[in-house]
Amino acid sequence: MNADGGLLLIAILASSLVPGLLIFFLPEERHGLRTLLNLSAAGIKLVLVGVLLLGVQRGETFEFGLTLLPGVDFVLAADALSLLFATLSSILWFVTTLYAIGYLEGSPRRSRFFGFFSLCVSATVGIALSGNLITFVIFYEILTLATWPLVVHRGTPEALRAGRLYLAYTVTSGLVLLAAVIALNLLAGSQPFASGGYLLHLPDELHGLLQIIGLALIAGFAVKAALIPLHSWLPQAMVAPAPVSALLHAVAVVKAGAFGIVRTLNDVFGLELAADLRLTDVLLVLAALTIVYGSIQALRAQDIKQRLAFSTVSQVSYIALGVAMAGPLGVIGGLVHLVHQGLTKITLFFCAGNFAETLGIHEIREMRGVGRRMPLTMAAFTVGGLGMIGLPPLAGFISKWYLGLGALEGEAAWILGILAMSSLLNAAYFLPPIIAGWMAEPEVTRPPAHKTRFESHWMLLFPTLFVAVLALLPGLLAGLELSPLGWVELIVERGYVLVPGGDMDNGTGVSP
Amino acid sequence: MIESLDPGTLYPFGGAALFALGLHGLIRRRHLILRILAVNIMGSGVFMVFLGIAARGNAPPDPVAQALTLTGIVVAVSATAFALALTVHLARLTGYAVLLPGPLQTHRDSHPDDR
Amino acid sequence: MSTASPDTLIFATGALAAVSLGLPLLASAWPWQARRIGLLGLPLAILGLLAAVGLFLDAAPGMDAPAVRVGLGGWEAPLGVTLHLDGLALAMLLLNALVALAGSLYARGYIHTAAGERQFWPLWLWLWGGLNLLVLSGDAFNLFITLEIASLSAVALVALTGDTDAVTGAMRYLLINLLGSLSFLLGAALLYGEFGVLDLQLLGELADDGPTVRMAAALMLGGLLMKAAVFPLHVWLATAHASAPAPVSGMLSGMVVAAMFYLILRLWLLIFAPLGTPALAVLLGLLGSAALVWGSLQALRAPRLKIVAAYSTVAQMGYITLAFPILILHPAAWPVVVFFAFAHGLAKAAVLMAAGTVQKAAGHDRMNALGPVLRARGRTVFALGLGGISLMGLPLTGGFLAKYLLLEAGLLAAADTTTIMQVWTALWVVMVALGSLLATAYILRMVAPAFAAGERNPGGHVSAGMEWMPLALAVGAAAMGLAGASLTGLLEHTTVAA
Amino acid sequence: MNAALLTFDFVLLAGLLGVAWRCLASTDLFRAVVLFITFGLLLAIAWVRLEAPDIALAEAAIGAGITGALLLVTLERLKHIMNRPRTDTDHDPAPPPDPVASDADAPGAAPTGDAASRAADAGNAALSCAPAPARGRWITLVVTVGLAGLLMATLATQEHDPGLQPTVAEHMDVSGVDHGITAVLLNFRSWDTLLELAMVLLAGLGAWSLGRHDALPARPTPGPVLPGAVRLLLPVAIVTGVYLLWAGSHAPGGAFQAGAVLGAAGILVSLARPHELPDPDPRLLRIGVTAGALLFLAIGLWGLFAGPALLTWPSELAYPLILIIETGATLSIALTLVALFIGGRSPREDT
Amino acid sequence: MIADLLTTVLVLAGLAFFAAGTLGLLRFPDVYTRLHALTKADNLGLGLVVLGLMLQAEGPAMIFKLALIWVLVLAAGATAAHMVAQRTWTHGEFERRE
Repeated sequence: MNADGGLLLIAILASSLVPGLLIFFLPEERHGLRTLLNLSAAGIKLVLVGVLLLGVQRGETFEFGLTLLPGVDFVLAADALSLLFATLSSILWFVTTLYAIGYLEGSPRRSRFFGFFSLCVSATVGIALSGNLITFVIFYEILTLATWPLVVHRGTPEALRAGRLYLAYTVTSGLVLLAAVIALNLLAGSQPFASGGYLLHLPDELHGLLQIIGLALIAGFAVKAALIPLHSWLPQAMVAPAPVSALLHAVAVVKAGAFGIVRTLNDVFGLELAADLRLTDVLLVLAALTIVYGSIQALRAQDIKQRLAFSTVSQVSYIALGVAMAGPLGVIGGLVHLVHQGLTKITLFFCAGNFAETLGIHEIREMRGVGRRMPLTMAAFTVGGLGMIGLPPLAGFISKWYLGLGALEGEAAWILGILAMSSLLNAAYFLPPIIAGWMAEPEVTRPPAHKTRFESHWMLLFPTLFVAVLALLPGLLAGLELSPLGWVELIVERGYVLVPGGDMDNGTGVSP
Repeated sequence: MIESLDPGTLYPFGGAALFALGLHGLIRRRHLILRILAVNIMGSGVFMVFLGIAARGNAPPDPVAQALTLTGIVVAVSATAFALALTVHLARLTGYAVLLPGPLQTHRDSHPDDR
Repeated sequence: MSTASPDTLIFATGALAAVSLGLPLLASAWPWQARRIGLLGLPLAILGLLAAVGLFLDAAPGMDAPAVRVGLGGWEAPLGVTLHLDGLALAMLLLNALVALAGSLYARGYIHTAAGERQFWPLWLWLWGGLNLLVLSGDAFNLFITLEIASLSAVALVALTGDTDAVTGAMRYLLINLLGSLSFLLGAALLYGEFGVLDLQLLGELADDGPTVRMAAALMLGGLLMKAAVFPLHVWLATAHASAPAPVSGMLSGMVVAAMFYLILRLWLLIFAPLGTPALAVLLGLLGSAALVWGSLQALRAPRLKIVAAYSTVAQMGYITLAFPILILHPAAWPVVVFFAFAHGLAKAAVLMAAGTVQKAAGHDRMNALGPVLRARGRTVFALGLGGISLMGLPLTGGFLAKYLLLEAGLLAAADTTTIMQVWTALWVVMVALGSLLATAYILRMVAPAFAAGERNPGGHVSAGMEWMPLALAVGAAAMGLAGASLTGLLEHTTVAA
Repeated sequence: MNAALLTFDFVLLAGLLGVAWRCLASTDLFRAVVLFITFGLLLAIAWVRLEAPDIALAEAAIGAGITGALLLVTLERLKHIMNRPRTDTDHDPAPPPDPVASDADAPGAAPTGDAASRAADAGNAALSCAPAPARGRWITLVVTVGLAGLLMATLATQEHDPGLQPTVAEHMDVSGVDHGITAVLLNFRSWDTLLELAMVLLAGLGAWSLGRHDALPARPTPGPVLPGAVRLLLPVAIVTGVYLLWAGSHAPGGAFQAGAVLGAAGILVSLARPHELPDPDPRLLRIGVTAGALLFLAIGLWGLFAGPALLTWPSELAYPLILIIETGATLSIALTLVALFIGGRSPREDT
Repeated sequence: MIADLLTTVLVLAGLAFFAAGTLGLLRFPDVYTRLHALTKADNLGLGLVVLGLMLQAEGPAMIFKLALIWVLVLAAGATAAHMVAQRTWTHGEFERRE
């Protein structure tokens, strides 16, 4: 418990919180200073998370504790799992800030936007680094409060309606979570996250109660993870500006829900107890249903962002599916998909944002022949689309591959069917726009690329390309230590209780 | 029924009756002057209970209870004086000195078009 | 561990009482300088209070009885009047100091006519002083007088604006206060008749479960519930709080209502706790739930910003009334009342002062026409939002800790009682959850216009104090979220009946 | 003998309840106020019966006297406000025309002058008020009777507790005075008395904060009788006040009763000769009104620093200190009561 | 013994006058006659009662105080009666209501 470790965690949190608060009080016309603050904050956070990454890899422990109430402590801790989410969100925050600066050129109320934007990321990193369930729920609800103003940023009546719906869902889920956390705190005391769970010592007659608490926790997190039937706020929230839907609905908010489910099953109940309480089975069915439902809805959606939103609904359930399989391979598939889906989806959202901002394209059918006019963005869109479908060299394939292995390992063959069907559906709703984009004749003659050297504003193009490359890397360099797959194997190796009946074929024995 | 009807028991009963009578008047009557009188009568009822308690038993009366009553009377008169000043101020503003039971007059004068 | 010798604490208590009375007296004697007396005196008094808190925390573990009892005039308990300073009293003194300081700095800009200042500041200091003396006093009759002082100064402050609503609200508030004080006094008289003692702690030791104690409880707690605007008797609150000057309505909703609940808690802990029967628990629970729902619905319908805030006070007081049934089943959870009073005090004062700033800038506070001003004044909306978040009980604010404690106490209470009471307690827990949902609804109603698109017009000039004080209070309410442990530590040293 | 006292008690209580009920049930405000003053006097007799002469004195002087005067002057103001057509704009009306100056005709003028009668009719309207609404009559009756029953039942169970009388008697020697009530008021529970002085001051501040005072609408009847009587009564009142203050240390009397008597004298003066009423400098008036409580606290502070706690009087100095405090209190109370009778703050304060 | 007897006689006589005054108050038709009855009968009644009590008084101070009470009541009664009569005469509002 070295003190400077705790300070590092606080520094990471503060690196986006303090600039955010400063930006709030910046007068609107100070663009230069605001951009400087934004980018420097993102840069510092990246460096700090990097230092933390290396520290955790070397096995050091980082801990920060503060007692809010007797028996209730605010704990920040960094373990391998939290680093996965923290690295993902800090990288993507840097990129999205750049993108947002470009996207919001000349629009009003940017100080307010970037203020809340930084608060959101602080909350997301807080969620990643929280050391026990109560801290997790605290950051979880702060995330709600920070995202609401971004969803209603445009101020149009439907934005406000979407905001109201979003708030209704998330505040209710917050209440359910709080009640469950308090009950858990009363039963087992305020325990930090411990891989393999800290509820094993409880007597058996409490299992009924634990089941209810487990279901409540899952339901609470399911709202943000957009599982059926609690998903309807996500498509409505697409009314927000592109950077918001990109970072928040591809990375921060949705992943927070999925991360919550992972933490609950893995670090609170422990997969073994979760399986006994049949929580994993409930989650399995729910995830499977959501995958299929999400893909079907995506197929029917005509607006690009709606399609991407429903695709997110189904993709996030992969993570839930992976964890619910309770086998190490399945968990690897689920966790690695957390990163892959994040990178691929953000590429797609950036491309959608580019199309909308430069050519005013909102519908799928308007994308005919856009490849001629904006070849680079279309290329990024293709990489993203194929990644989603899961073609071999790309990231999507790896996560689906491990999910398939996990399904076999857990003797749940029907999951293989679900995975195959969803890949087909993915192809069904991603291939037509890609093909139309490249091959089809554009109906309307588009003005040639105006005088600037690139096809759209450089601050929109470069982040898109950068993220497209990032979406490629995990697929190609899967074997590396620091690649998402390598890191997930490190997580599983460090933390997982081996569920009897399935043994790791690559021989990395796992001790709790 | 009450074994001895000495003032120590009789007057507290009278005080309780006065308190109830005053409460009845406070609730029933709408005019502010009458409500202020009712509050004063309730106050006298409480002081009668206090002094009745002070005079209990055949020992000399308890000076603490009597001192409290004196303080109470002075507090009552200052509260009444302020209440009367407020009533006059209210009458000067609204033209009448009656508190209508309606809870929210503020709706009345708020902008007509935001019903 | 060097325990500060108790007599420095005794001196500190006496000094606190003397200052709480001295400042208003000075201001009343010299109203031309009342503003300067207030703005210099209050901070000094608060520094003294902080020193006293330090001394108390340092000395408390060393002392046998967890409270400092000072017999004024040198006369001990049964004969003389005793001041009673313990953790609970210090917490309320701190809240009173914070809200009064913020209100004073806010009033600097809000009341700018010389004549207005000469009338406002003496009464304002009397309200602050009266509440301090109320919290310090440990004698039943003395509590009656301090209640009267606090209520009369509050009523005079409400009527200060001089428009029809304010004076009507003030009149209604005065009558309810007089009725409440008289029933409190009658309760004290009954207790004196039975036990011949007026000091609360001695009464606590003597009190049995006889008819007198039950009748006295009904009268005293009934009177205080009337003054705290609990559901069936809350009609006066909306008009009085909405039409009073902003710093006054901040103080009324923030501190005066909380002081009444402090007194109910004090009487409960010392004397009336054994009277808690399940039937009383159900009644209080129903009252609290009705207040929660009815207050929130009214807040959702009210056309003016300050009326929304006033009805939100009625709703939030429903929370505290809900806490009592849970206290009956699980007595150790009493600090939840103080947490709620503290969190609501800071947050509501912030919201009401922010509403006052908006009203001053826009010239009116009709909700459907406030869009432009709200959009232009980011700081005030941030204060409204942050205060609102604490009222909703969302994380890392004082309200969140209070809601956490209440839910925890509710679940604990539900765990070990008879099945019927389990059902009722479950209902209370659900009502608490519903309450925070309804709170989200009406807070959203206050803040949403700021985010809707539309033209921006900052409205009239507003002084710096009126700009920053609501924000400072809101940040205070949020910071309380981190200070939960120290507040619990302070509350540990409180006299609770055997 | 006991039977006679018992009947006296029953008659007195019946009288009290009857007067109180008639007062609250009357539809004419003037009748209600007169009945209330009678109630106050009967109450004074009841306090004498309960062997509390101090309180009887206070009740008669303050409860019946001062409160009665305040009520009557409020009725006059209400009548005056109702008569003048209510113009919404002016908050502080111009001082009302004083009929003494206006109807210059001789006192023997015919009573049925139309100006006088029209004013009289409007006046009567102002003083009458609607009877209680029929709705909800029974519920309140049941509630209040139930409450009275409960209270009486509780009081019946209380046996005769000697209260604090023995403890007071035990400490009388140290208290500096030898009259029980004054000892309690100014030594044992001096904090209550200090706060009570603050309460009186606060009522004055509150009344002043509401608005400027309009000249007294009370219309003294013309002719020399009232000024003559006042010239006779004033010195007697002042002497009685000072005597009461002095007697308080060993017999019934004290600051509050003396303050009330002097206040009554002040009210009499302000009623009898409104024109020459010297408009005091507002700063002095404010200091005068606060002087009593301020002096009390200042002396109390000495106890805070030297003695064991706030408001401690050393036993040998107790008597002189108590006397100083009582004089200050009497002056302040008298001033405040007169100010409350006059109503608002002096216009000179707002310049 | 004689003093006690005398006191009872004087006080009883005083009470008789008081009764007469009250009877006058109830029976007389208008304001002026009722004023007349009250002031005359009650003052005399009080004088007798005060005389009776003077016999019981211990020292001269008590006697002087009793006499002072009587004088004050006389002065107050006279002034009050005059003012009520004056008021009725000029405004006549009381008369009409009877």
